[in-house]
Amino acid sequence: MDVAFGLTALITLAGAVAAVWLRNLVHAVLALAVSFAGVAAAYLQLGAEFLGFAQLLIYVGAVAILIVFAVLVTRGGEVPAGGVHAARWWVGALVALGVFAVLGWAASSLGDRRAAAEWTPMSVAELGQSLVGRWVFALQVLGILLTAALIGAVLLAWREEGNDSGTHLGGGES
Amino acid sequence: MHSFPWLTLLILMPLLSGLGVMLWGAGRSRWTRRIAQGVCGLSGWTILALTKEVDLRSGSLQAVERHAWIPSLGVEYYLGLDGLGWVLLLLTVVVASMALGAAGEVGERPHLFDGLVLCLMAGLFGTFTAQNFVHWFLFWELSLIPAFFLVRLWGGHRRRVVSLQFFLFTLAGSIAMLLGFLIQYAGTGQMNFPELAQLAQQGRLWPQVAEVWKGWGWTEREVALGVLLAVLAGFAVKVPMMPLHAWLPSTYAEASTPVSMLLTGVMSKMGVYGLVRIFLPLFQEPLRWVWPWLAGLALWTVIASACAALAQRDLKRILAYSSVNHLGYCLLAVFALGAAGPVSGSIVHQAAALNGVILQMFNHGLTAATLFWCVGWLEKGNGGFRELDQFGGLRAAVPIFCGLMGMATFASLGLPGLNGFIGEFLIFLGVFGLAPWAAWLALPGLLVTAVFLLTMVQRVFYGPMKTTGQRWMDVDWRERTGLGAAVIVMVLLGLWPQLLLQFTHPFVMHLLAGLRL
Amino acid sequence: METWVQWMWLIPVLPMVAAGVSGLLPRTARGWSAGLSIGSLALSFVLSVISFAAVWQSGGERHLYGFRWFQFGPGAFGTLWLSWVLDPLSASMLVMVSGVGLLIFIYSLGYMAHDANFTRFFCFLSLFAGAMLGLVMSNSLVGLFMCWELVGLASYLLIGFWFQKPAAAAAAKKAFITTRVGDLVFFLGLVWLFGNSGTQLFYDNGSGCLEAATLNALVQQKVWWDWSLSQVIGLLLFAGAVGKSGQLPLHVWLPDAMEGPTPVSALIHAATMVAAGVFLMARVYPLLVAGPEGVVQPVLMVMAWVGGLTAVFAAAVAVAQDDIKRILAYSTISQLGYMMLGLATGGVAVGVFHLLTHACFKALLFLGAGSVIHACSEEQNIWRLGGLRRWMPVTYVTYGVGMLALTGFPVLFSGFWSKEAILHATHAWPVSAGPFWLGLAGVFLTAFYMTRQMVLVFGGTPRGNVTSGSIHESPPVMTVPLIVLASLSVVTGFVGTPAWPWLQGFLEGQQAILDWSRLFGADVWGLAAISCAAVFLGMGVGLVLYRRIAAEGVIQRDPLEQLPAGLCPALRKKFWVDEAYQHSVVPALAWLAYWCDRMDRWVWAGLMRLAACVTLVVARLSQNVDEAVVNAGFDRACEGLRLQGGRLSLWQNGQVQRYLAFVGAAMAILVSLWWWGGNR
Amino acid sequence: MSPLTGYLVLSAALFATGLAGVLTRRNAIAVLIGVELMLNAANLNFVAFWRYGAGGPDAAGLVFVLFTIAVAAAEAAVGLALVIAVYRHYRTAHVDEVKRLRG
Repeated sequence: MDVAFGLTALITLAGAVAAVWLRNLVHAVLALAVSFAGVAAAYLQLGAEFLGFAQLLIYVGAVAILIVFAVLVTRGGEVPAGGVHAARWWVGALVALGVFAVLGWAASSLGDRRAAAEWTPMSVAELGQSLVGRWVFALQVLGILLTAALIGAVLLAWREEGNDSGTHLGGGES
Repeated sequence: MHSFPWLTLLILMPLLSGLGVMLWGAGRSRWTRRIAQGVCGLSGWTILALTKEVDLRSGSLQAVERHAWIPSLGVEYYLGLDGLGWVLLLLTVVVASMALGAAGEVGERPHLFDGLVLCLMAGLFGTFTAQNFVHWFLFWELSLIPAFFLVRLWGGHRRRVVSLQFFLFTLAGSIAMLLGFLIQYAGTGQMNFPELAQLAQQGRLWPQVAEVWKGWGWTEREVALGVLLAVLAGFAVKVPMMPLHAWLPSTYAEASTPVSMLLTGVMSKMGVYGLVRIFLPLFQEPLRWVWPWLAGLALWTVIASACAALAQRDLKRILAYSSVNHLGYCLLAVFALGAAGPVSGSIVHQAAALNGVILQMFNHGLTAATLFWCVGWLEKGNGGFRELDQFGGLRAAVPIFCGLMGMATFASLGLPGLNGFIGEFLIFLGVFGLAPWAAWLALPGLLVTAVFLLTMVQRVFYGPMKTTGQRWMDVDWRERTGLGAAVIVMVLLGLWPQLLLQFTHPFVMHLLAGLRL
Repeated sequence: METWVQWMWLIPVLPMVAAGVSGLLPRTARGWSAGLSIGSLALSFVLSVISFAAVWQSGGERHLYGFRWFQFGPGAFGTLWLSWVLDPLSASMLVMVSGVGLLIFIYSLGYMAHDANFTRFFCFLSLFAGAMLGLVMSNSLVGLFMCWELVGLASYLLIGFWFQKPAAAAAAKKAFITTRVGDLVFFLGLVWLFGNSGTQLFYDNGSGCLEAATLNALVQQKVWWDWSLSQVIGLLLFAGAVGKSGQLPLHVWLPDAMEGPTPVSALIHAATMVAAGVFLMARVYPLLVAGPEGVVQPVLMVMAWVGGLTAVFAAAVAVAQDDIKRILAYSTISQLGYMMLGLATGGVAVGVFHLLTHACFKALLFLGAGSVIHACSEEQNIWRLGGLRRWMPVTYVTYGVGMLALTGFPVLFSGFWSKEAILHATHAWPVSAGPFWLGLAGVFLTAFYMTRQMVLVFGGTPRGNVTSGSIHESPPVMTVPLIVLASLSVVTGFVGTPAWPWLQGFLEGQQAILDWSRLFGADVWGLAAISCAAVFLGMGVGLVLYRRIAAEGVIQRDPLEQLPAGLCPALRKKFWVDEAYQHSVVPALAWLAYWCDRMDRWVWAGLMRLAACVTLVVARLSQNVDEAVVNAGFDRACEGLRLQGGRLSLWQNGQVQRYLAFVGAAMAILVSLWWWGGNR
Repeated sequence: MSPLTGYLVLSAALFATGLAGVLTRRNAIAVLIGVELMLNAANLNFVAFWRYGAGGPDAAGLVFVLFTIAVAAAEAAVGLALVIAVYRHYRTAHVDEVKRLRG
């Protein structure tokens, strides 16, 4: 338990809480980006360098920006009249607290049965080999998934253009 | 055993047609009445045809239908017919058809009335043929329900209270009887009357029953007497025996005429039937211990009801008490059978008493129903009044009616040559042989009966005509046929009692052979 | 002979059928009804005469015929036989009943000619005749009892024939109920006899209840004190006879029965029905005398005393009556007492001889009285009549014959011989001399009241509002029966004189020998002289007292009122017997009825009401418990459940977040549970 | 507190925070933010277990995280597209006003 981990954890949690708590969505997204960065730092500490950089690139670089755009499109930056939180926000908070209690209790009671003994760091090459070797099938599926998601996202955002009163959304009619 | 199910047919016919008439008969009263009468006729034909089909003269159960029902509880579907049942079946049909004939004045919901009468008939048919307690009890109670509604829906203005009285009284008696039988069942595990009678004859019934209660410190005698009282209560209410008769006068008076006919004509016979069919064979032993007390109650019934009838002013109440009086003789005869030990009694006296009881049942049913019809007719003609003082001199206005009612009255009074005499003669012959003191003490009852019946005749028919504003019209063809047929049967049975005795006598001998008196 | 007995049932059945048919005829069919009744009775009469001849031919043999009526028990005892008997007793009674009946039927044609219910009258008369004929020829006690009751019914119907009159209605009811008192005791005797001996046939070729074997068995059984069973049963049967034959103390109905039409009084309440009791006693006589030889049985003593007292009592009452029919009614009671006396002391022959002669002259007297009443526009009070001999000669003469027969005027008249026989028997009675003196007193009183009546009705001049102009002799249809009866009243006496006791011999099954010497025996005339003296004394006193009054033509006070010490009111009021009943039995019954009714209305119905109240209270209580405790708890639970359900349902609001919250919470709980459970 | 426990607790806290965001925020985008946080918490777990748990040389934990990141990117794209579509349809991006799921 060193100072570095404490700092990382603090940044990460603070960003997360701020992202959840802040009223202005744009601010919240920025806080989220901070939190992502904290997580990336934790990866680096854990010895997964590639993952840490990937995290920074994808999350802080891509996802956060994407969200900012979405906020701007939906005019989510303005604070609404009814508040940002749901009427019974405390229920959600309570449940979250409960979940945290359970998970924390589980984690703390786990103990460390294996300390970081014969741990050898892994290079990016090894990672790539295992990706195209052992996990190649999963990688293919992921590719298809990404393609499908891309097409789906485009279709969703685009088909509504000429049809404002459409009821394509969900199966709520039944 | 596997012959044609006559008795089931006989029960189902009125039951189904009755339910059908109640369900679909609304607004078709002409048809429902015809259906009801048709079913009556068909049942009557069936009953008469049974005399050819089965050998009633053998005395044992005939046309038996027996199927397991709830074997673990000893409940069976057990039907059988003998002379006693046959006579009462016939009586049921006769009285029911008379009641339907007299029911012309049932104004509202006539289809319901017809249906209820049919259902009552089915219940009575079942009661008079079932040989298993549960099976029998089912019909015993089944007949109560239509009777309750018949009293409640048609009749005088107090009918609601009165019908409830009637229902609760009878129900209380039935419950007592049920308890008695359950106690018996607990000891024997047997519900069939013939088997129980056999046990009783072998003297094993009461020891078996008492075995169950030994732990409570009760002797056989106490248990037997307790059961006797419980079962007797069920029958005594129905007959009724004093002091369990309090429901009767007001019920008979408040019920409408056809319903009174059914009540006194058939339903009161259920009690006596039970006494002969169930009480005597099963309680032959305990009866010997208590018969003087029971005979005393019967005597009280005979005398007090006759005297009470003398004090009545309402014609229907007079007849109601007269009914109690007449059935009191039946009670007396049944209880007197307990007096017969091997020394004092002779089988002829017992046979006479029992034959007399059965004849008296039929005769009283016929006569009382006729008289109630007559009184209903008088009430209708007199604008709904039936006080004794409101009549007078009717013989001048309605001679045919007076002739018919007079015959019925004298039949009720026990005049020889009419049906009432034979039954009373046989009962007195039997009772005198078995318990002379009881016959002596019952004699004034006969006298007072004559007094109140003749007073009624005198007030209604004799003397100067009392004008109440009505114009009296003599009986129409329908009433003439109905009453006339009843009177003809009275004369016929008075002159030729063998008609019924040929069936009842073998039954009586069979019953007596099974009694260890 | 044997085949003839089989057909004897026609004798009672013919009139019965006639009654049934005319009962169904419409009211206008007068001719049909009368013709049918008279025709059938005439046929019965002919058949009766043939039977009589047949039994005479065979020398008094007894012939039986019976059939099985119904079976009510095992064996011979359990079979009820009905049977009829042709013997001298039944044959002579048959002839008498059908003969007298026929005459009265014919007489009624005239008497009832103007009545609206003419057809009914003949229906009832035929019913009566049939029942009475059945009664006398019955060989079974049950059959006899049945006919006995039917006779009572016919009497009831005929007394109440003029039903609009309340008095007639009351009299009819009184007659039926009073006789029923006796009948029921009779019924008990019948049941006892039948139950004990196993047979109710009188004669049954050695096993009947009047034959030696059964009688011996009955005599052997002692019941009360020293009385044998046969005596007790005899006493019970006698009670029936007391009711029917109007003996003390059940005689009260008979005078009232005069409310019926006069032919009815003649037929039923003089000649035939009331004699049924006497006949019954004659029929069961073997039972009454059964016992040790030479001992007078107690029943006979009772009979003798009751008969004797009745004879005197009724005669005394008759003395002070004013109604012509009422006098005759009391006279009937008195004569019935004589018959009983004769039966008890002298045997069947003596009693039945008087029965037969009395039937003739009492019918004659009643029909004569009816003729008078008919002629004098329904006037029955003898003080308002008078002098009728001038306008109604036939009635006068025939009535006179009847009166002389009744008083027992010597030699020529039947009543003399039959009454002499009774007095002789009484005199010879070993037990007590009392009945003899009672009989003699009766003779004197009879002579007196008949003279009084005769003188006041026919002698002197008319009194009251009966004017001479309207009085007329009755039509031949009425007078011819009178003449026939008058001649019979004379003739019947000669078949039973001491010189030629044919009837007695016939009844007892012996050959009668004509022996004039017996007529002049000292014992005969010694006694006859005394009774003749009594007769003459009575007539003389009557003549002396009433002759002058009758001649005066004005209604006067009865000289009897000068009798000492309130005797006259006592006589007039019939010794207050009716009043005694009115103040004892009737209120007692009414009281009993009242209390039985009260018991019912208040005690039993009250108990019922009490039970109802208790039930109601319990019901209300349990209702409250139900509503306040059980129901309320349940309701509240339901309400709470519903409320919570409503609240819960709010959670299902369609918001994904809410669902997610559930999932989260559930997961947390599950995991903790699992963890917790796994760690144990 | 061992290092593994520390990372696990951090992951749990991150997850709970994300969950709280998902459950309490009205805006769909904010909800999406919460979801992203929860995903990251899961990823953190994978890596922590890879480093301190039964990892081994096959680098399964890392590969899983890579996949998850990829899927999360796709999810974010599709989710945001949905949010935009919902916004167009309902003129709101508040999830508590979208109640079509209610029966």
